[in-house]
Order: sequence, then structure tokens, then C-alpha cells
Amino acid sequence: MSPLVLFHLAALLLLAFGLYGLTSRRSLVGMLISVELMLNGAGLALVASARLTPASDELGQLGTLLVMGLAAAEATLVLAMVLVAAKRWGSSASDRLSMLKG
Amino acid sequence: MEQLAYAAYGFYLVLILAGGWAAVRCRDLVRALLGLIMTLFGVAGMYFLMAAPFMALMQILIYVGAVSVLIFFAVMLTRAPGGDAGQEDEERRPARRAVLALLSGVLPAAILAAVVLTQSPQALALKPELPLARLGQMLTGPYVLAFELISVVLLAAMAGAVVLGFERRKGA
Amino acid sequence: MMAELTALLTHPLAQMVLALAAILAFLGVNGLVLLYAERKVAGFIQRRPGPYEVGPHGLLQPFADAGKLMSKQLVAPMGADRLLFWLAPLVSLAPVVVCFLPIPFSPLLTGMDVNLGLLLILAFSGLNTLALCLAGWGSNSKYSLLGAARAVAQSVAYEIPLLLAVLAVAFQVGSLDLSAIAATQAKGLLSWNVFVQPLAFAVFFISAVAETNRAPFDLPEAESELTAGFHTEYSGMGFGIFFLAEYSYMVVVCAVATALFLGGWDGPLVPGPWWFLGKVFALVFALMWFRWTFPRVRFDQLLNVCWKWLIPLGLANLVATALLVKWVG
Amino acid sequence: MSQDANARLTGDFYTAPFGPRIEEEGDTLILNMGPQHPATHGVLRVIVELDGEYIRRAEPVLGYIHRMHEKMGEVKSWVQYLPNMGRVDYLHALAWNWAYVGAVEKLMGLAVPPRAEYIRVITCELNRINSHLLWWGAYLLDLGAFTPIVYAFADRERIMDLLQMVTGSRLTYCYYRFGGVSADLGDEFIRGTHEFVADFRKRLPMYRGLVTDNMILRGRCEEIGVLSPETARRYGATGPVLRGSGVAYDVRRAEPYSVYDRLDFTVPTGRNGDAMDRYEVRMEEMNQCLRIIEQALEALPDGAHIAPDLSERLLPPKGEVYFAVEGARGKIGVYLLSDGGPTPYRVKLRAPGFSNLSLFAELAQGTLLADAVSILGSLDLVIPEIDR
Amino acid sequence: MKRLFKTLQGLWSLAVGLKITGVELFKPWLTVHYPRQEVDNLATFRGHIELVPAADDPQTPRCIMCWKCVEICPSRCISLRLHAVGEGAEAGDPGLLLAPELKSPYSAHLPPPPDKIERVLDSYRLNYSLCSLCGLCVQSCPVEAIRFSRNAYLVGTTRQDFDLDLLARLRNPVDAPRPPGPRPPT
Repeated sequence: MSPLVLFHLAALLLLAFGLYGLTSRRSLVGMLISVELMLNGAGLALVASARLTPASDELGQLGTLLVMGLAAAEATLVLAMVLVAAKRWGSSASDRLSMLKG
Repeated sequence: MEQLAYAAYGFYLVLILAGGWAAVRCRDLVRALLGLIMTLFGVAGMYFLMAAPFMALMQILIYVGAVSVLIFFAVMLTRAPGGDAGQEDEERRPARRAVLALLSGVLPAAILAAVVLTQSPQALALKPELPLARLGQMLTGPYVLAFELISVVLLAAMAGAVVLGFERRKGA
Repeated sequence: MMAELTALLTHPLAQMVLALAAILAFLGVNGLVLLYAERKVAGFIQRRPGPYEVGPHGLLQPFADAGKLMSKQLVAPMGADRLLFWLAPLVSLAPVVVCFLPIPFSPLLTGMDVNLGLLLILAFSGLNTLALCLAGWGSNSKYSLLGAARAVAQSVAYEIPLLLAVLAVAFQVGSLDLSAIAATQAKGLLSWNVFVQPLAFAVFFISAVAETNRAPFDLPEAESELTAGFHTEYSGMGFGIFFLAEYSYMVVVCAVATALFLGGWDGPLVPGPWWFLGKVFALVFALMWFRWTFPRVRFDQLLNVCWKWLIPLGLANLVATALLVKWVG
Repeated sequence: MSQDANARLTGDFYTAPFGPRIEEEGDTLILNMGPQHPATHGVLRVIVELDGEYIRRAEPVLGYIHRMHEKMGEVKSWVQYLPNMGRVDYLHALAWNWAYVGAVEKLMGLAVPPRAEYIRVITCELNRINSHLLWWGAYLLDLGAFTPIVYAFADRERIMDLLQMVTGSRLTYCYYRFGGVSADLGDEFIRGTHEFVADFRKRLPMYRGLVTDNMILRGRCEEIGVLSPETARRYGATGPVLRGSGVAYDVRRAEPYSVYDRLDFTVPTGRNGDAMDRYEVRMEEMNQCLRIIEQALEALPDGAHIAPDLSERLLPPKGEVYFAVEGARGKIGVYLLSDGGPTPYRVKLRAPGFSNLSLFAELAQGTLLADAVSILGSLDLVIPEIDR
Repeated sequence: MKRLFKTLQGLWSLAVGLKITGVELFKPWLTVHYPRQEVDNLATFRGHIELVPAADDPQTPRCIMCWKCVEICPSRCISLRLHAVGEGAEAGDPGLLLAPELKSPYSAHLPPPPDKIERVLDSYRLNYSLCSLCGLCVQSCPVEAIRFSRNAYLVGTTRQDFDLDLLARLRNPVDAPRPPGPRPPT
């Protein structure tokens, strides 16, 4: 197998783990962790493609960098949301957040 | 040298596998977070392997240093009152959910894997390491819009977090 | 035979292993030396002899303490998450070893010549926060938990001015390589960045004190409020490793400060590495001096210093540096 | 065993009356500060309910070193009760000595020779400096400065050497006797005290430079634990705590005893009633102590140091008496009820620390944990005195 | 502007603090370094009490066995034993053990002892672990037969080590006070 396929398979593994976690987890924080896994998979695939195919190296790395920035922003927001949710419903389990307006 | 690279790849893959398993399966959220961190290190190692050390270090700096600490904070602040701190709730019908989750996780990945295995282009030899200055030039040149956008998104996230946090303080 | 050996020794991997071994040895010795030095400094400031009984002038005291710590039973408190509890000290110490790799003791004596050395140190030293979190969480103690919460907020906040100060120097030199940065300051005393960028140095040093959790910013362990904060529950070698890690981080930040601002190995008469070490330990002494002089600040004051003073100053400095670099060259 | 019984057994007698959480949201944390905690300086236990680092409620729990001093007074003879006094408040032992001795003298109508009165003033004020110095060091220790307490101990050491010269002890003095003091002052003591006063005058500015003016200390003390004069009066606070709130109440001035009415000194007061004011009041009080000592040394008359023909087998007349002195922590009062027998019928000790500690729950509410430590330190508590 | 000034003033105060500790750093030690040096101010130190020998015989205590010290001691840490010799001395008669010229409420109900007996002190024990060093016994002694020792270095590993037989210590001084004055550091 070529190195490219190996890296892509690792990225897919991350995607699978992330999707599995996202559906099986019930707490917001657990889901956030799974999302981070998936984002990492995406980053890995991007960089691998950029480094090992004729595609633009800069573009791949920059894209991953931007994904990382997005992840940071997302984590900040989720942290705030989890706090509010925990304050209102006493739990961050997603099932209990079915109410539309608190 | 070739062997060494494969050995390193195997090591990182093991990190990713074990970490990923812990991240999605551990009932204790802090342990799950620890799994995530292990995975992040595995990915960082793979970046190193691809001679993209800047990406690897940014991965550690941003993900491990900032994002995981934030997640840790979230775990800490959402303690359930009953004392089962940072634990996932028990599922009423765990088997059904697990099967569904497994399907939803494995199916898309399997399809994509098939594509990757059959349609993958021939890999090139590793390109020379990208100089940092080049990345900077790209960021301020052709991709300045993306850079600006991510700045705006970060700012908005920060402002949003502050607003949400303040609302909480008022309620207390 | 000889040629093979030489080839093996010059292999980058072998070099790295050698460097790691050297760093580990250095860490151990450094921990012992600083343990002794801190007590002597405290003693002399307080006009007492400090350790005196074990060995001549108490020189063997650190060994006695290390022996004591190592021979103590490892106790995890009831209800603690044992995995996290014992992992935390290791997570605290392991990254330090990596942080030592790119530190340029002299143009030749560098563990690993990385062109992103600065970034490497910043990335790995951030892991210490994580260790404090794990320790606080895993201990199943309320004091530890409060200490961990403080540690998170403090190091997340102070990482920003630290980065800003470092970036200003990196802009000016145009490199993230510590050796390269130090090399630009080898043109005598006035070329040192502490005179070129005094504001950045001040911001960096204050943030470094906070990042290493040293007094007066030692809030995560605040003895008189949180008993010992995140390491309340640790005894024996668990505590010992935290201790070693703290002293190692002190040396790391002081070494970075030396390379970035104090001219690195630059100095007359004696060889470069001695100058480098001398400057590092002078800064370490300053940290100790602070600790034995000042009261501890309060948590909100600590964050206020960061947000109201250090970050604006660091930003202004960064912008000014960028403009100067752009216009002057 | 049933679940309920289990819960009752594992619970804590004190946390149960602490009551249910204020709000139903489980966001608060109940933290046990003490009985072994570096900031409580002894076996005081404070239960605090925290919201983050903010204190919702704080409640001191007393009694961990209750030693039944009052009850002991009923079984020991009048003379035998003397050594107990040095143990009530070990930091200002001589003031407690004085309070008890003074009460018995008042009950018996015993005259004290003038030299003994001046000796008492000199030694008691030295002891007061000693007490304030220890408070100073310990308070800064609470605030995270490790060195001042060692500097304070260097000065304390000199005071203790001086007091050892006349009392023979270094901490728990038992020096005053009914009708005088147990030993006379020597020339060496007088010379040493003069030297000490001169040297300590020079040390005070150093203390100011080292910490009092320090930006960090001011940040930790100013506007922390603001105590209004009304609240202070309501709780019966005395001493520097009350004076820090601007009430110039000092037993030495308000109800002068001994020869204090012949000595010239001012009663320092604060303005805002915050921790910094209490701090400044104590620092200035040390200065005033020096003035008092100087004047007393100047005016020290010759003569006997103890009233003659004092029998050990003392039988005071029937009656009751209350005598108060100004201790380092506030008003120390001793109430004695005598039925004419060989032992007191009832002894009641008024400890200033008890009233001052009662303030803590109100002052600490809504502050940060670190501020609560600062407030607790600024009250200058000696736990054995609170429990007695 | 005012805030900036205040901050600068605060920073200056930090520098002043550093200067003070920096100066102290180079001053000599203040501590008396115990095993090598000793304090020299024990002249008035109250150690445990000890018996004063009679003027003519250093082996005999001055004590007249009046029991006053035993009575006044708040913690009852002094105990003495004696026996009577001479005519009329019978074992077990507590009245014999009291000095005839001294009366106390504790001895008031006892018959007056015969005159012609001589009393011999067998032991004078001090339970030092109970003693609070108040000095009442020393003060109450009518013949100044007790005084404070200057022994600040009494140590022991068991509680019994502090149950001192003062008579034996008088006859056989085990730990005589060292000559005063600091010893040079070794």
C-alpha cells in the first residue's frame, strides 16, 4: 500500500470513531470530543493529500490550520453552551435539551 | 529508514486506535478526553512523519494546549449534583443505541475506504518541507479572506461565549 | 568498525537518543541543585543557615530528600481515579524533556537543531496545564479541584501575552529557531534583545512567572488557601515528580528568556555554555527572590494584570515591532 | 442497616445543621476549611459553601481545643489558677495574667506597689508588641509572603529574651502575682529594653517598605472585609478590630486601670474598617507601645515589687468582681464570684477573640476564598482563647 | 493618568521590597545554630526545679519537708516521701511526717506529732511532664530550698524520663549546666 492510502485509512478510522461517538454519546461534552476526532481525521486527510499528491501543498496545510482555528472557536462556544445548559437543566445530556425555550 | 518510518506509522496508528477507542467508549469523560489527547498526539506524529512539523506543533499547541483544556473545563463545570462527576448517563437501552452508532460510524467510513483503496492516485515522493514564510505569504496573499474570516469567527465565538457566560452570572 | 561506530553516532536518531539521555541527567541534577539553592536562598534572605546538617553545609540534603521521597509509599486517596492520579505527574514531567531539545546552550551544543524550536517549546510546555488538570481531577479532593480550575484559567490567560512577547522577537529576527535568534545577539551587550525589546522582555518574564506557577502567582497551589492546591493529595514520588517538573519548567522558561532576550551564549572570557547557564541561573535566582519577597496576588487581580496590562502592552509592542520591521527592514 | 441510618452515621453533626443548600441548583461546593488548615492557625474549622470561588456562606465551628479553663477555676485555689491564665491566650499571656490578678486584687482591695504597676505596664506592652509581631508575620503568611514572619521572629526573639530575664519563661508567662509581680526588674533588663525600643523604631520603617506599602499586599487588604462600626458593636468586637472601624475604644483609655492614665499615648483608629485599616492600626499600636514603654521606664519608681505579707493561702471575701484590661486582641474581662472559700465559686473569662470571630461569617459572605483567608487573618484570632 | 501613576508607584513598591530582601540576603545569620552554638541567656531561665543543698553539706537538701510546695502546686507534680526516726516514730502515722511548726488545712485534723523525732527525706520527685513552670512552689518555700535549674536541654524518649528524682539529682548531678557563653561554631 502506498503511504498516501495508509494515511487516508488512518483518517477514515478517525472519522468512523467520531461518527460512532457522536451517535452513541449522550452528553454534550462527549459529543464535542467525538467531533474533535472527526475534525482531526479531516485535517489528517487534507495534509496527507497535500503532501503526497501533486495538489497544492500550501493549500492543504492552510486548510488544516483553518480547521484548527475553527475547532478552537467551536470549543469555546460549546463550553459556553454547555455551561448554560448545565445551569438550566442541571445536566448536559442532549436528551434533556429538547425544550425549545427555557 | 523505510522500516523506521513504517514502525513510526504503526506506533502512531496504535495511539490513534487506542485513543479513539477510549474517547468514544469511556464512561468517564475525563478519561475520554485523555483518549482524545492520545489521538491528537498520534495525528501530530503523523504530521511529523509527513515532514510537516509546523502542522504537528500547531496541532499540539492548539488542540492539546487549548481545545482539550477547554473541554476539560467544560467537564469540570458540568458536574452533576449527585456527585457522579463527569460521568456519562446510563443508557436505558444501550445495545440498540450501540448497534445504531456502530452502523452510522462504520458504514460511511467503509464506503470511503473502498473508494480510497481502489481510486487512490499514485503517491509521490515526499515533497521538501514547506518553509514557514511561504505559508505566511499565502495567508496574507491569496487566502487573506479565509484568514480574515477565521479571525472573525474566533472573535464571534469569544463574544458569544462571554455573552452566554454573563447571562449565567445574572441568573445566579 | 570505528567508521561504523562514528556513522552510528552521527546518525540523527542516535544523536537524539544521546541528547535525551543527557537531558534526563541534566533534569535530575538540576532538580537537586535547585532544591538546594532555593532553600539556601530562602535561608539567607531570612537570615538563617538553611540546610546545614546533611553533608558539609547541607550539600547532601537534596539527596536525602530525594531518597525520602522515593522510599515513601505511594498512596492514592479513596475514590480517586487511579489512572489519572498517577498519570498526572508523568504528563507533567515528560514534555519538559522535549522542551529541552531545542535549547541552544551554545552554537554547537543543542539537543536538536529544529527550525521551529520556539514553537516546539511553546507547544509542549502547554501540556503542563493538562497535568495540573488531571492531578486536580483525579485526586477526588475539593482543594485539588479548585487548584486545577485556577491552573486552567491562569495558564490559558497568560499563554497569550507570552506568545505575544515571543512573537515580537520572532518578527524582529524573522525566525523561530532559538539558535538563530540567539546568534543575532552575539554582537555584544547592546545587541541583546533585552535592550532592543525591553517591553517584550518584561511581558515575557512576568507571564513566565505565572506560567510556571511560581510566587507571587502560585495560585494553583496557594498553600494558605488551598493547602497545596492540585498536589494536595500527592505524597512520595508523585509529589517529587511534580516538584522536579516545576523546577525543570523554571529552567526552561529562563533558558528561553536567555536565548530570546539575554544574548544566549554571548559573553567574554569563558566559553559560551557557561555564560548561557550563568544567565539561566541568574534568572532562576530572580524567580526565587520574588518568591521569598512578595505576598501572593488574588485570583481576579492575577487575571486583571493579564488582560488589562500584559495583553495590551504585548499587542502594542508586537504591532510596533511589525511596523518597524516592515519600514526599517 | 437501612439507607437512612447509614446516611446519618456518615454525616457530620456540624454539616447537618449547616442546612440545605441555598439554591436548588447543585452548583455549590461545601468545603471544610480546617480543623487542620494552614490559614486557620490552630484547630478552628470553618465550613464554607462555595459558588466557584465565591463564598455563599461561611460558618466557624468551635470547640476543638476547649480546655475548660473556666471550670478549672472552680476546682483550683485562687493562687493555683494563676498559671492557667498564660495558656488562655498564649500570645498575650501577660494581659490575661493581669486581668485575673487585677480582678482578685479588686475583690480583696489589695494595693499594688507603684513599682509593680510600672513593671506590669512595661512587660505587658512588650508582650503586646510580641503578639502584634506574630500576628503580622502570620497574616502575611496567610497572604503568601513567607519571609516577613521570620523577620518578625528576629524581633520577637529579642522581646522574649527580655521577658525571660524577668519572668523566666518565653511564651506562657506566669509572672504577675496578687499584689505585685514575682520578680523585680534588673538593670540589664532596663538597658536591654532601652536598646530594643531604639532598634525597633528603626525596624518599623523597614517593615513598611517590605510589605505595608507593597502593591500586592494593598490589593489583598484594601476594601476587603469592610466592617462598619455598627456591625462591630453589634457583635461586641473590641481591640484593633473595632478601632480599625474608626471607634476609638481602648480599655486603657476608656476605663483606665493601673497607671495608664498617667501615660501619654494615642489610640490609633482606622477610617474604612477594611483589613488594611486593621493592619495599620496594629502597626501603629506597636509604635504607641514603644512610647508607653519609654515613658514607663522613665517614670519607674523605686520600692518593692510585690506587696509584703501575702500569704499563699488566700481567702478573698465573699463577693463578685469584674475587671477588664486591653489585650492585643481586645477587651479581656475576668468575672469572679467568691463565696469566701479557698476556690473561686465561678470564673467567667471574656475572650475578645470569640466576639471577633463571630464577625467572620458576616464579613466573609460573598467574598472570594482568598479574601476570606485575608479577613480571617486580619481578625487576629488565637484559637485557644476562643475556645478557652 | 492617575491610574498609571498609581501603577508605577506600585511597581516601585515591589522594587523597594526586593531591595530590602536583597540587602538582608547578605547580612549574617541571626539564628543560634544549636549543636554548634548555644544561647547564652539562660541565667534567669526557668528549667525544672531543683533542690538547693544546705550550706554546710552539698549532699543534703535544705528542705524541711513542710509540704508547702506540694500543696500549692497547681498540677500536683511534686511528691515527697520521708520516714521518721527516733522514739515514737511509727510507720504509717501521717502526722509524723509533717513538720511540727507548720500547720496547714490539710494537717489541721491530725494529732500533733511528737517533738523528739527526726525526719529523713527519702525522695523528692517531680513529674516534669505535668509541670507548668509557674514558680509558685519556689515562691512558697519558706527556706528557699527549691530553685529553678537552668537546664534547657532536658530530653527524653519516654514519659518516665521526665519523672525526676530531685534528691538523686542533687546528690549525683547528672547534667550539670554547661559553662555559659556561646561556643564557637565548629
